[in-house]
Formats: sequence, C-alpha cells, structure tokens
Amino acid sequence: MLAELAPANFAPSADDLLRFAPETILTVAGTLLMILDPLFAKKTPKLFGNLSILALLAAVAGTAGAYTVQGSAFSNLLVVDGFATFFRFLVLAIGILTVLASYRYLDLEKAETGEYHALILFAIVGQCLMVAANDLIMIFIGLEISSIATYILAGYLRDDKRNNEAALKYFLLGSFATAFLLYGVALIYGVTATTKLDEIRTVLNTPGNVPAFTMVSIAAALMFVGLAFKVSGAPFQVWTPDVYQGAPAPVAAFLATGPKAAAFAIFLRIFLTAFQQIASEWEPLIWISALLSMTIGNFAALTQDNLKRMLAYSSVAHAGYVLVALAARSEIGTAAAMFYLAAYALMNIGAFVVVIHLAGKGERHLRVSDLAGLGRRQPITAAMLTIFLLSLIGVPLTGGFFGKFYIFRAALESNLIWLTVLGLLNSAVAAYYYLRLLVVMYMHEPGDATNNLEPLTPGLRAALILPAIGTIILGVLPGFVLNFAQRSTIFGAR
Amino acid sequence: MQNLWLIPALPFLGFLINGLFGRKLPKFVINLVAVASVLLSFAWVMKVFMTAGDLGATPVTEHYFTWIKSGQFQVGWDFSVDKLTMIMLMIVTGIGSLIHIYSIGYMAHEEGYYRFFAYLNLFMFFMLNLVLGANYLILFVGWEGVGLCSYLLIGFYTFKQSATTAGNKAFIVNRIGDFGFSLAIFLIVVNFGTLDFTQVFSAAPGKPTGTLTAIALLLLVGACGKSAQIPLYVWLPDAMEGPTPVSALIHAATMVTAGVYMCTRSAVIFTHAPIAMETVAIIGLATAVFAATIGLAQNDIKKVFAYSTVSQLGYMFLGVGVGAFSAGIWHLMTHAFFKALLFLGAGSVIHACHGEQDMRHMGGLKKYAPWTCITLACASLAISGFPFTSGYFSKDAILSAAYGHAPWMYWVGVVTAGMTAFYVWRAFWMTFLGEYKGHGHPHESPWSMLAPLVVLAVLSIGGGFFFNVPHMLDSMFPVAEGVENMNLTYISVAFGIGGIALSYYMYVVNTQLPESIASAFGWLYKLIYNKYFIDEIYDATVVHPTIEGSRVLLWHGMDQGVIDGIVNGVGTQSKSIGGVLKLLQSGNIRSYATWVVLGAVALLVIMGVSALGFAAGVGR
Amino acid sequence: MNLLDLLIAIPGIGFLLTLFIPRKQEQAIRMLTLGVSLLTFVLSLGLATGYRTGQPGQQFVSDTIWIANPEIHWHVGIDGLSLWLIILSTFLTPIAILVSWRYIQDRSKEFFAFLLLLEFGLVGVFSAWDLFLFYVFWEVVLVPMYFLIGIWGHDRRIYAAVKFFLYTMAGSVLMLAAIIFLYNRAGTFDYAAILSGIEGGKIMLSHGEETLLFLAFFIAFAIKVPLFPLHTWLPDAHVEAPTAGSLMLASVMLKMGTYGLVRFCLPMFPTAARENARWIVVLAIIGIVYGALVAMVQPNMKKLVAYSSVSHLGFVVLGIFSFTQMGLDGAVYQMLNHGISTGALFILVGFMYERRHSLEIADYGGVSTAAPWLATIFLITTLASIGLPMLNNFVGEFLVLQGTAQAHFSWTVFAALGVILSACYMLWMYQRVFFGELTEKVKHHMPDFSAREWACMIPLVIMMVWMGIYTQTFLPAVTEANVKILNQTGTNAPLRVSLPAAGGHGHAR
Amino acid sequence: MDLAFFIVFATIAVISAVNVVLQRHPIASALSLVGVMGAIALLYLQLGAEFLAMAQIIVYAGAVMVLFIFVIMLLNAGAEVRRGRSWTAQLLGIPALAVFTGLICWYFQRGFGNAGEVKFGGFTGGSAQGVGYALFTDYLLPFEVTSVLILVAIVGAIVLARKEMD
Amino acid sequence: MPDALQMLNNGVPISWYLILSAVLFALGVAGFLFRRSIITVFMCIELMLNAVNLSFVTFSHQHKLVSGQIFTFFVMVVAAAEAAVGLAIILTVFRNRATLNIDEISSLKN
Repeated sequence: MLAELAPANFAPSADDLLRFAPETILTVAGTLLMILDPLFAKKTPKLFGNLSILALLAAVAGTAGAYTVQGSAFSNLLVVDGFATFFRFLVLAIGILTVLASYRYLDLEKAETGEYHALILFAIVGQCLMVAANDLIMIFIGLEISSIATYILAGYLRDDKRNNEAALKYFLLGSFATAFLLYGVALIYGVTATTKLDEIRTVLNTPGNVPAFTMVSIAAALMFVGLAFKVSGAPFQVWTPDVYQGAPAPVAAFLATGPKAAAFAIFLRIFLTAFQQIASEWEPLIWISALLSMTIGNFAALTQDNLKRMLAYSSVAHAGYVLVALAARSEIGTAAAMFYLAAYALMNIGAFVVVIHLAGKGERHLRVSDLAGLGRRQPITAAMLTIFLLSLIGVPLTGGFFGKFYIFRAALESNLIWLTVLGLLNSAVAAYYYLRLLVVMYMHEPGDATNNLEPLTPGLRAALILPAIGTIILGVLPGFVLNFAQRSTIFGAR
Repeated sequence: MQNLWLIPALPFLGFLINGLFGRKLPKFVINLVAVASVLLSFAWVMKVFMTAGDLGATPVTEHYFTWIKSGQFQVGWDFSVDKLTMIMLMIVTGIGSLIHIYSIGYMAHEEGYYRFFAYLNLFMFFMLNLVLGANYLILFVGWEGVGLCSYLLIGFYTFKQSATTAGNKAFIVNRIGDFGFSLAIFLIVVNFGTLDFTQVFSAAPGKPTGTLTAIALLLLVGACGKSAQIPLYVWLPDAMEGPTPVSALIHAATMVTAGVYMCTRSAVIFTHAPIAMETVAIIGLATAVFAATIGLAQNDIKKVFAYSTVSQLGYMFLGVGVGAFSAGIWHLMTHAFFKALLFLGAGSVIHACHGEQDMRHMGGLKKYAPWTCITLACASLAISGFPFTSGYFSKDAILSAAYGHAPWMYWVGVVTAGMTAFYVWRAFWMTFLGEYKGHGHPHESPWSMLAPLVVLAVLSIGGGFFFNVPHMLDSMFPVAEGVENMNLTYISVAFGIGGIALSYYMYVVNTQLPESIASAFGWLYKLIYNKYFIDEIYDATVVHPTIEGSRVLLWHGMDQGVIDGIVNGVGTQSKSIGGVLKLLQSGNIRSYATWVVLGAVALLVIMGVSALGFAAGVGR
Repeated sequence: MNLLDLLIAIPGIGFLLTLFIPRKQEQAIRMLTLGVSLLTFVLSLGLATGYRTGQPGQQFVSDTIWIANPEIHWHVGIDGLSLWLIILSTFLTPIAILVSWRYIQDRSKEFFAFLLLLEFGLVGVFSAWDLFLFYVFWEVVLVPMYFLIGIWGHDRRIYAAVKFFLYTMAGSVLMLAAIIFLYNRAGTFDYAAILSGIEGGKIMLSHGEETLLFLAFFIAFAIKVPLFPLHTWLPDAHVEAPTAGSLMLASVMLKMGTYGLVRFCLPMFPTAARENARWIVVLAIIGIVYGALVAMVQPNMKKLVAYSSVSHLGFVVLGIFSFTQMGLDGAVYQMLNHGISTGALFILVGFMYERRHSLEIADYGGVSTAAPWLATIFLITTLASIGLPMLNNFVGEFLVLQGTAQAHFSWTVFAALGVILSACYMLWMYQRVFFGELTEKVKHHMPDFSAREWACMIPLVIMMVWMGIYTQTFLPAVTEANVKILNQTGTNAPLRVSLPAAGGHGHAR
Repeated sequence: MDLAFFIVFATIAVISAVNVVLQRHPIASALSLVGVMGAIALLYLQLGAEFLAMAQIIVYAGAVMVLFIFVIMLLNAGAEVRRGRSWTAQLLGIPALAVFTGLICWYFQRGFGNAGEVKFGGFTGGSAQGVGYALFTDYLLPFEVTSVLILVAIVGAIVLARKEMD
Repeated sequence: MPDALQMLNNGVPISWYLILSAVLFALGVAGFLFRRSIITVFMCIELMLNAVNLSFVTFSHQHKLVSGQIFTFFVMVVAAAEAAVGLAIILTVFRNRATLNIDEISSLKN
C-alpha cells in the first residue's frame, strides 16, 4: 500500500521554495511582528508599520525573484506565472499603501499596531496564495486566510459598535457564501475527480464527458455565488456597503482593493481555465451580474451621504466593470480586468485615504458635506482627491479611463454591444456622484470638518501621492503595466 | 482706371476721422472733414462723368479683390458705372453734399455733433457702395449698410425711447425685406451660378419664367422693405424721429429710393416676369393711394412729408411696374430734389419754431422766414405737378405710361396726385399763413441752411427740364410706348391745381371747414388720422404673439418645461431609483442572506436550464 | 517635436509650471500664464504662415506611437479645417486671461492654470489625427471648464457645471463606444487609415452598423454644438460661467462639436450622414428659429447671448448637412465667426457685469451716454453678430444659406428667418441696455474702457472686420479641406454655373 | 446492511438538523448539531473515511462544539427573542429555499443517479495512514499553510476577545 | 418483506448521499435565514459545512481517491479557525450591544 502511495517527487525543490518566497517572507515577518509586539508596542508604535513596509518590499523582491523561475510548485498546487505575479505585485502594493494609510489612523484611535500589521501581512499572504494557486484547495485556504484576517480587521476597534457590526456581518455572510463556494468545489470534484484547475480543464475538454456538463454548470453557478460575493458583484453585493461603512477606514480601503483584486484573480483563473469549456454557459451569468452591479452600485450611490458608503457602492459598480471584462472571456478581456483592477486599486485607496484624513478621530467627519471647502483649506489633498475622482469617473489621462476603455474594448470585441452601451451610460450616471464630491470640495465654503483639519502626516501624504502618481502614470503611459498584463493572460496551465 | 473706389472711400475716410477722433476735434475740423469728403466724392463723380466717355456703350467696371470664393462660386469686390449708376451717383453725392452743408447749421447745437457727421459720412459710403456695386452682393452690402446708418441716425437721440424704438423698427422691418432680397440672391446663385449683373442679365432671358418671377417677387419684397411699400412701409413714418437732415437725405432723397434703383437695375429679370411686373405696379399704386390718404390728416409736418414720400415712392414703383423704368428713375431724381427740399424746409421751419413739429402750433411764418417760405413753395409746386416744374415732367411720364398699361391705374394715380397737392399745400398754408400760434419768437435760419434750400429750389423747379432722364437712359431702357395724349396731361395738371385750390379754400379761406368735415366723417377721419391702425394691427397679430409665444410657450414651456423637465426628470428619477435600491439594503443580515440564496437559485435555474440545452446540443 | 507638438506642449507645460508657483504670487501667476498663452499664439501664427494650400493631406504631422497595444498614436497634424480653429483657440486664450485679470481674485492660481489646461485640450482636439487621442483631448477639455464654471461662476454655478459635465459625458460615452467599435473593426485608431479603409471597402460596415456609429458620434457632437433639443445645458452654463469661461465655452468649445461633425460624421459615415441629413437639418432649422425666439424674451444679457449661440450654431449644422461646398465652407467660416463675435459679446457683457454687478437687462439703460466707446464696440459686435455685411458673420451666414439653397431651397426660407430674428433680439437688447435715460446707478458705475479692456477688444474688432472683408486669408485652406471631405461623402454637387450662353439659351433646371 | 445503516443515520442526521433549526434555545441547537455531526461521522465510516470520522468526533463534535457551548454559557444566551423581523427572509426565503433544495436534489439524481453505490469497504484509502501520507506529500503546502490560518485565528481571537489592559 | 429486507443489504446509491448532503445544506441555509440568535446562525453555517464535507467524502468514495477527504480535512481546520474567530466577534458584539438577536444588529443600512 505504501508503495502504491509513494509519489515520484514530493520534496520541495529550491525553485519551489523560491516560488513560494513572498508568502514565506510575509509569514515570517508577521510572526516576527507578533513577537515584537509585547516588547515595543508602547514605546515605538510606528515600528510595526515600518517593519511591515520593509517586509512588503522584501516580498515584492521575492515576487520578482519568483517570477524569474516561473512554473508550478509543490505538486502543482501553486503556479507562478505572469498572471500570479501581476496580482502578487498588486496586492503587495495595496498592502504598502494600506500600511501607509494606517499610521495616523492607528495613532488617533490608540489601537494596537502589532497585531494590526500582522493581520494585514497575513491577509496578504492569503491573497498571494490565492492568486498563485492552481488547486481549489489552495484557493480555498488562501481565501480563508485572507477572509479570516479581514473579518478580524473589520472589527479591529472592538469597542466601536460600527466595527462590531461590520465584522459580524462580514463574517456571517462571508462564511455563508463560502459554504456555497465549497459546495461548488465539491461538485466539481465529484464530476472531475480532481481539484486542480488544469486537470479540471483537461477533463472537461475530453470529448465524451457530455452528461457531466449539467453538473459542471451547477458547480460553476455555486462557485459563482461565492466568488461574486467576494468581489461584491450583484446580487451578492449586499454586505459591501454595510461592511465598508462600519469597518475602520484604512481597513475598508484594504477590503475594497486587496481581497477584491485577489478574488477577481481567482475568479478569472477558475472561470477562464477550469470552466473555459463551458464559457458560453456562464457568460450570461456574468453579463447579468455585471449589469446589475454597475446599475445597483451607481444608482444607489447617487443618494449616499456617507463617504465610505458611497465609495462602497462605487466599488460595487467598479466590480461590475471588471465583470464586463470577464464576460468578454478573451485574453484582451483578462488583460483589461487586470489593468482595471490595478488602476482601481490605486484610485480607490487614494480616495479612501482622503476619507481617512478627513474623518479624524473616531471617524466623525464622514458626511459628504464634511468635504466642504477642502479645496481651499488643503489644496493638495483636494487636488489628489480630484485626480482619484476623475479617474473613478473615467476621464482620460487617468488610469481609470484607460482601464474602462480597455474593458469596453474587450467587451465590444466579444460583441457585447449592449453591455458596453449600458455600461458606458452607467459611467455617465456615476459621474454625478463623483462630481458631487468635487462640487462640495471646491465650490462650497469650508465647514467645521475642513477648518479644523490637521495637516497631512507623512504617511498619509505618501499614501495620497503615490496612488496619484500611479493613477496618472497608468493614464498617460499605461504601456508598461498593460504589456505586463497582456503578456500574463496566458495562464500557467496553457 | 477710373479709381471708382475713391468715390465711397472718401466719405469713409471722413467717417473714420470723425468717428475715431471726433470727440477731441474742434467743430470746424469736423465740418471740414465731413463736408469736404462728400464734396470731393461728388467732384470725383463729375470727373468720372467727364472722362468716362460713352457709358451707355461701355460701362466702366473695376475689380478690386475677391471677396468670397467657395468652390466655383465667386464674388468680387467689383464696382461698375453705367448711365443709371451715373445718375444715381450724381443724385447721391450732389444732394448728399447739400445736406451735409445744411446740417452744419442745423445740428450746430446738438450734442454728439461729430457722431452725427460720422454716421452721415458712413451712410454716404454705403449708399455709394450700393449704387456702384457690380453684383448683387456688393449691392446688398450697401443695402444693409444704409439700413444700419438709417438705424443709427433715426435713433440719434439715444435718450429718446421713441427714437430708438423707431430705429429698431426701421432696421427690423428692413430686415424682413432683406429676407426676401437675400432669398432672391440665393435663387439667382442657384440658377445662374453667379451674382455679377452682366452675367445674370445676359443669361436671364433664357431662364424659365417661373424662376424669374420667383426671383423678381423676392427682389420686390426687398424693395418693399427699403422703399417703404405696402406692407412694409410702417417704419418710414416713425423714422422721422431722426434729425431732419437725415429725413431729407436718407428717408426721402436717397436710401428709400434704393428699392426703385434695385428694381430698375434688375429690369431684365422683371421684364421677363410679367406677373412680377404687375405686382410691382399694383403695390406701387396701392401704396401711393394709401399713403396719400393718411397724409391728408396728419398734423406733424414731418409725418405729412413722410407719408408723402411713401406715396411718391409708390409712384416710382408704379412707373417701374408698368415698364417705364426710366420714368421711375426720373421721378426718383425729381423727387430727390423736391422732397429733400421739403424736408430741409420743414427742418428750417422746425428750427424757426424752436423744435416744434405740430403744424397746429405754427402759422404766419411767411414774414419771419421768407426764404424758407419761398423755397418751400417751389418744392410744393413741384410735388403737385405744377406745369413745367420738375415733378410735372416725371409724374406725367409715369402716368402716361400707366395709362398705356392700364387706364384705371392712370385714374387712380391722378386722384392721388390731387390728394398729394392737397396735403402738401395744406401743410404750406398751415405753416406760413395766418397767425403764429407757437411759443417764442420764430426766426429765419442761417445761411448755411438756406443756401442748400435755394439750390434745391432751383433744381425742383428746373430739374425736370434740365435733366431728361428717359432720354439719357434710352439706350438702356427704351422709352415705353407712352400714349401721346395731351389730354391726359391736362387732366393730371388739373387735379394738381384743384388740390392746391381746395386746400387754399379749406385752410385759408374757410378755416372751419376741416373740423366740420372731420366731425362729419368721424370714423373715417379717425381711421385715417390713426393711419388705419396698421401699427396696432401688426402689433396685435405679429409682434405681440411672437414675443409672448416665445416667452410662454417656447422658453417657459418648451425649454424650461419640457426639455429641462426631461433632463432634470432623468436626474430625479435616477435618484429615486437609487432610493429604492437603497431600501433593499435593509441592514438585516438575514435578509441579506436571503438575497444571496435568491441569487443562487436564479443562477442555478439559468445555468441548469442552459446547461441542459447545451448538453443536449453537444449530445446531438 | 514640430511646431504643432510645441503648440500643444507649451500650454500643458505652462499649466504644470503654474501649479508650482506659490499661490501668494498672484501677479506672477497672471504674468506667467499670459506670457505662455501669448507665446503659444505667436507660435501658432507659424501654422498659418507655414501652411501650404494645394498640398494634399495634413501638414505639420507628428506621428509617434504612444501606446503599443492597442496601437495608439500621438498623431497630430492639421488641415485647413483645423488650422484656423487652432489659431482661434490660441488667439482667444490670452484674451480670456486678460479679461479675467482683475475679475478673478479668489484662487487665481487654479483659475489661470485651468485656462492653460483648457488651451492644451483645445489645441489637441483640433489637431488630433488619432481617434483615441481625439477622445482624450475631448474629455480633457471638459475638466477645466467644469471647474471654471463651478468655482468661479455665479449663483447657480453648481447646477450649471454639473449639468454641463453630465450632458457632455452622456454624449461622449456613446462616442467612446463607437470609437472602440471602429477600432475593433479597423484595427487602428488612425483617422486617415480608417477613412481610407472605409473608402476602399477594407472596412465593411453594414447599413445598421453605420447608422448606429453615425448616431453615436452625432449625439456626442450634437450635445456639444448644441443642437436643439439637446441645448439646455448651454444657457445655464453660459450664464453661470465667469466671463473667461463663457468666452472659451462659446467661442471654441462649441466648435468642438461642429468640428467633429465635419471631421468624423460626414466622411466616415457618408451614407448614414446623407440619410439622416433630413431630420438633422430640420432640427438645425428649429434650433435657428427657436434659439432666436427664446433669445428675444430673455431678461438676462448672458442668457440672451447664449440662446443666440444656439441659433447661430444651428446655421453651422445646417451648412454642414447641406452637403454642398458653399454650405460646408460657410459652416466652417461661421464657426470662426461665431467664435470671434459671440466671444466678444460675452467679454463685453462681462465688462458690464464687472461694473454694475448685474446681468439683468432691466438694470441698465443709457449706457451709451456714460460709456460711449463701450457702446460703440458693443454695437459693432452686435452688428457682426446679426450678420451685417463687411463684418464676419455675414460671410458665413451667406455661404451657409447659399449652400443650403442649392441643396434645398425651402430649407433656406425657414433658416433665413433666423436672420430677421437675430436683428430683433440683438437690437432690442441693445436699445434697452445702451439707449434711453441714463439712470444715476448706471451713471456712477459705468466708466468707459480701461487700457486692458481695449487690449481685449481691439484684436477682436479687427478680426471681425478682417474676416468680413478679406475672406481670402482664411477661406482657401478651409475650402480645400472641405473639398476632400465632400469627396469622401460623394456628394459634392457642382454649382450650376451658367455663363452667358452664346445663343441666349441658358439651360433650364 | 449498508442501506439500513445509511437510512438510520441519515434519518438521525436530518432529524437532528431539523432540530437545530427549530430549537429556540441555542444550547438545544448546539446539542442537536452535535447529533448531526455524530451521525455524519458514522456515515464517514461507511464511506471509508476512518480518519475523518474520528476527526469529526474529536475536533468538530468535541472541540468546536464545546467552544460553542462555552460561549453560549459565557454570554448566558437565553432563548431567542422575537424582536425585529426580516420580511425578506420570510417571504422570499422559504420559496427560494424550496426551489434551491428541489433543484439541487433533482440535479444530483439526474447527474449521479447511476454513479455507483456505497458499501462498507468500498474504499479504504481514508485511513490515518492514507490521509497522513497524502497530507505530507502532495498536500504538504496546504498543510503547512494551514498553520498560518490557525495563527491568524489565534491572533484574531486574542485581539477581539481580550479586555482593555489599561 | 424479504425483498425489502434484502434491499437493506444493498449498497447505498451515491446520489442518496448527495441528496442527504443537499438536505442538510438546505437545513443549514434555512437555519441561517430563520433563526434569530447569532450563535445558532453561526452553528447553521457549521451545519452547511458539514453537509459539504459529506459530499466531499462521498465523492472521495466514488472516485476512490483520498483527495476529497483531504479537502474535508482542511475544511474542518478552517471551520475550527472560523469558529474561534467567529465566536470572538460574537463576543465583542455582545459586549457592546448586550444582545444576540441578529435582527437588532442592523444599524448600518441603506
């Protein structure tokens, strides 16, 4: 029996370890933070942030290193390809920005910094795993690491009622949706006897498996529930506004970008490799979900008065745009989704950073009207927010525009004409509520919130300026990122 | 090279100097610039006249530059002079010079002295352009330009609401005419591909009558506007709000005759469009009668002359309409003499009476202003068609041609002539005889004003005799087969003298009579006195509905109501959709979970159904 | 880096430079922006002098790859169509800056910077030869204008600014969809390549596709023009915008719409353009008459001028869709004319606002007595606006109407009504504002022109006269470009020239 | 006996599960859940997953459920109070759930109706040895990574549950 | 009823296991939807996970592969971790609001 089980080669090679380097680095760093926490938490609260940034930068280097030895690792459970690398870079960048955005917030709220940063790092470990996973087990575990870490982060200020509620909702609904995802995984396993994406595809591509298609479709639908939930695509977006609104602002920024990007990565990977064969089946699902997300997100955001909630609805709408790219189910569509996610991450974090800055202690100033006169009191902050908002609207020379352009290009190429038209009209609707912020910021007289606004701290400044520069670069010279995305759409399995 | 451009350019230079620097220049410099520029222009006209040779055979044409060129269409800034132009040039520059001189005295105490002369010079520029233009577009430039100057000068007293309103009215009514004129131009280009007079006229005979009739009628609309014919005459009486020299120059002698000139210029087109000709004649005749009746009952001396102008212009149109183009031009010329004189004389009278214009407050001026009295008498004789005065010749030529065309036109014309004599002399008697009923002490005008009066008086009396226009123009317009019947002449003269006598009886001998007649025919008198209520009718049927309709229906109704209503409605609706969507977000975890389940069910149904179909499809 | 690149780059660099000057240094900011815009203008004259008529294709071409995949080029160049529109933009920007010299005191740094950004976008729009690039500039223009209206405007500025942005946005997203669709079909964004592809049959569009594409472009442009009934953003935007904003909006930005129609709608979708011309022309004529009628009853000077723009732009659209050489030439000429004369009107109204702080006609009266030169220049501008010969608008209106007459005489009859009505509303307004008794309030608030104001107005007046009399400076290049466009639409009907026939027989219609 | 075994324990599982849903008091629910888990553990045995059956009993029914009960006790959670309601859950939830269950079952019957039978000993790879071997060879990575997951859970529990020290 | 007794000795069709798992899953969902105590709701999630596990193990049996059981193993681990974190979250909620009624945790809405 043992002989029967003996594998040819299971000991991880050096390359395997290198391919796993970012996760290793971050795990070690996270653990280190936990150890250092009791020693330094009181004296040097900034230490943990600095250390996490170092760790994340090291992980970036690790990712780059891993990219040099592309291939599968650990019995084909992981696959380091361009796609994975792109998203690893992305979530790491999101991590860095989140950490930068958190310094002042943690300071104001007098929150423990050690665990906070450790959890962020662990969440990123989970996300890095997800994006590089080639096996539904790995995806599941990565997803859970990321999710559990973010459940905790969402309720990090445990004495804050909003935090509690956000965490509870996120946790309960998240687990609920995960159960659906798992059920889908189970069914896929039942049909194909494997959980490896490439193998699933091979099985499905084999002629003679026709009867299985019904089951596969059902599995795809169930997995869609779980994945759409994670990316807050309609009709599974319901949790998003409540959780973003309730969670600590930097965490909300992180939630809106990091887990979402990673979830989209696996969404793309699963649906475009494993389920590629039945693409014509799930395309209508994505189509409907995309349209619903855009519409619900944009229209519901029109009347929002709470900045975080508005950004939450906006993030639903943006998930809709990315789903449009997915509906195109082509390489261009994938590249478009990747590019868009990058652009979206930058502009969204940027916008959230302004909210963090504005909200102040206890997140008192979260109303749209609190932005009044920001253009007068802090022109630089306002200018940065303007860049992000214009990018969110999709005005040229910003990353948001180019991303949107690229998505709709992919959609049109796949003949999704009506989806494109509706999507574009939606973005005109969306312009309204983003413009409203601009209006308040520049055209209203300063109010209580802006008059007593403290100057930007270095961390926040960096967290504002870096995404702003990034947004502009993605808009003006998208070539580099775009090329990377385009080269990386060939999934490892192919 | 005759350097025709100098003719309009000189007044234009005057305009520039006075317009740009007039405020800082001393009065005599302004006078000098204004008058000299026009006189020089007159001199240049005479020089051209002397040296150009036989204009009938070889018109002088000069091309300066291409104005508009688009595809094959091209319009140049071209001037040309033929006999018709020459006559017009002489009238315009000649009378223009006189009136400039007259204005020195008349306007001496007005504010904005420089402005007045600048405008006057500008008017000369445009009028000369109009006359000199070798194609319809250059003519149109002048046409619009004189309209502008007319607008400016009518509204010269900018603080007077009535004056500026009259200016607007003049411009806008003229615009309605220009609407027709411009459509005519478009039709000409569409059909002829060019606007050059020579090319158009040489090609015109070959064009279908319908086309030519359309063009001619549209030209007529333009002419009606500029020359104050029915139904567009309404602006001219109001135009008397302007200073009197303006009334004389623009609204009597020159500008208003532009329509006649234009029709005459387009004679080739008109003669090939009999219906249009008939229309011209009828409009002319109707205007002549209509305006004359109104003139009978006016008390404002300038208004009397204004309606008289309208009426006389009707005569000219009658002449053109019956084919007697040269007679029309002849009357244009003599009318320029005597009507300019009448207005200048009226100006002198008004000057004498310290600005009073109501004849009921004048009287007995004979002894205070003898020169004015004499010269005005000359003009009145001329307009009444007293034998051997200028009016006698030209009116006779028109009437006899009208008789040749249709005898009833002659009879209507003759009756009108009688009325003309009556109201002009009525004005004369009311002004100069009897007792002075005004305020202050009336006085004679200065010599700068009287000298032009005298010159014009001479021309009014002898102008018809000296300048036999039909003879001059007979190479261009063969004299219509006039009916050589001296009886017709006697009849018209008799009507004229009869009108004079009747007015003498009513206003000198039996001064109670007018009032009793007025009360006897109360409604008729009221109708005529109020100019048939035409202004009021226009106001009620056109102006008011347009403005109120625009305000209520278009602006508030359409723009703000419907269109913005839809636009804003989309906004509000979007927001309320958002409001509904928000309600789905109840905050309750269990209902959220329900949405997830519902979504899952929906997906399962969709996927299951389509997968079954897919499997079936593959299975087949 | 040729001249055209420089022309686009300089305002852009100027914009960035301005951002780096401390906001306290207001005078320095003003001087810098004025200097930059003047430099741009002077350089732009080089386009006019360097432009060679009779040379096929566009000139001053600069073509480099901007983004490799999808292949997007920095492809700029000019032809007769864009040449004067570019110069119009560079000509008006320094004037806009001068106009705002004193008026803008609050946040002047942003204001002047935005003006330069606007110029950057405008020059770019008119020179872009790549559809993507065109769209980029098209949208870039939107942003500074939004802020100009929203921050420095009057009372209802926010409503106006948002309305302006959303209206335009709604149209332009459709255009974006169409551009992408074309790209997917043609594999390139290059205007010339697409054009030749369509002409040569390499890009096959079904009838329905062509119509939809045409409409997508058309609606975007029609909103910008604006064509009735998509015009209601315009009065609000104009009334609320600061003077410089109204100036740039009316004079140049509206032309983006008409330029787009000529540049893209006609040659790229000739069949659809011809088929849809009928109702478009009807809308244009409605716009002409409607705009004029509504303008007539406006109690607010700026609103009046705004509605007059609706009317004037109706002429432009009419000319474009007459599909005749004259109509198209006139339309393009009218774009320039409208830029000059309506721009001047807005400036003048702005000057009056600076003095009396009111835009209501009823608050004025007798101004000509208090400020004769102001009145004079206003009058000249008014006359230009109502199309008096020897001033610029006449030429444009004449050509448009003439071209229309050639296509369809009955259209002309209705359109020419606009000429009558324009006189009505302009002169009525002029009378109420400038004539009449001089009230005390007006008397003390109405000094005549200052030197700076003269500096703004003199160039404009000169242009009005120049363009009215010596059209040959401008028209040849325009005609040449239009010939090409009409050939592309296959509808350049020759003028029926009938020279004096030998036998006296002209040919009948 | 296979079928009988299945029917017995499936019935127990379903009844316990229904009880979980129907009981108003959390403790009752928790105990019912333990019942479900126990029944499932036995079914695991039938399916040849010996190791999992044990783990199910020890980890799930034992540790996890003890944790639940511990918390219930700690919070002194009584029977639930009917305050506030969700119409959505009631109105839409029941039909949705019915359709959901029906559909899934139908699909299962359709897709796996003749996929074979389960018998004791039909598959024996699920011994501790078999599972352990797989875990430390092919599934080494997830096994190791799970430690991160657990670390996160520990950190989270500490962060959230501890009281303010100062 | 020898036939019926005989049948009891037969093997169990795979689909029955699956249907059992579906029923348990549905009961879990029902509990989530209709129970008001947060702790019960959480337990219902555990129930759903158990249902999923059951189908994993069933498939593992069907395919004669251990990988399904491995998956189940990880699901158990995750469930345990979730339980720890979830209960901690419930604890904080209770501490701040003194209620475990899920319907009362709905201050963030619209």
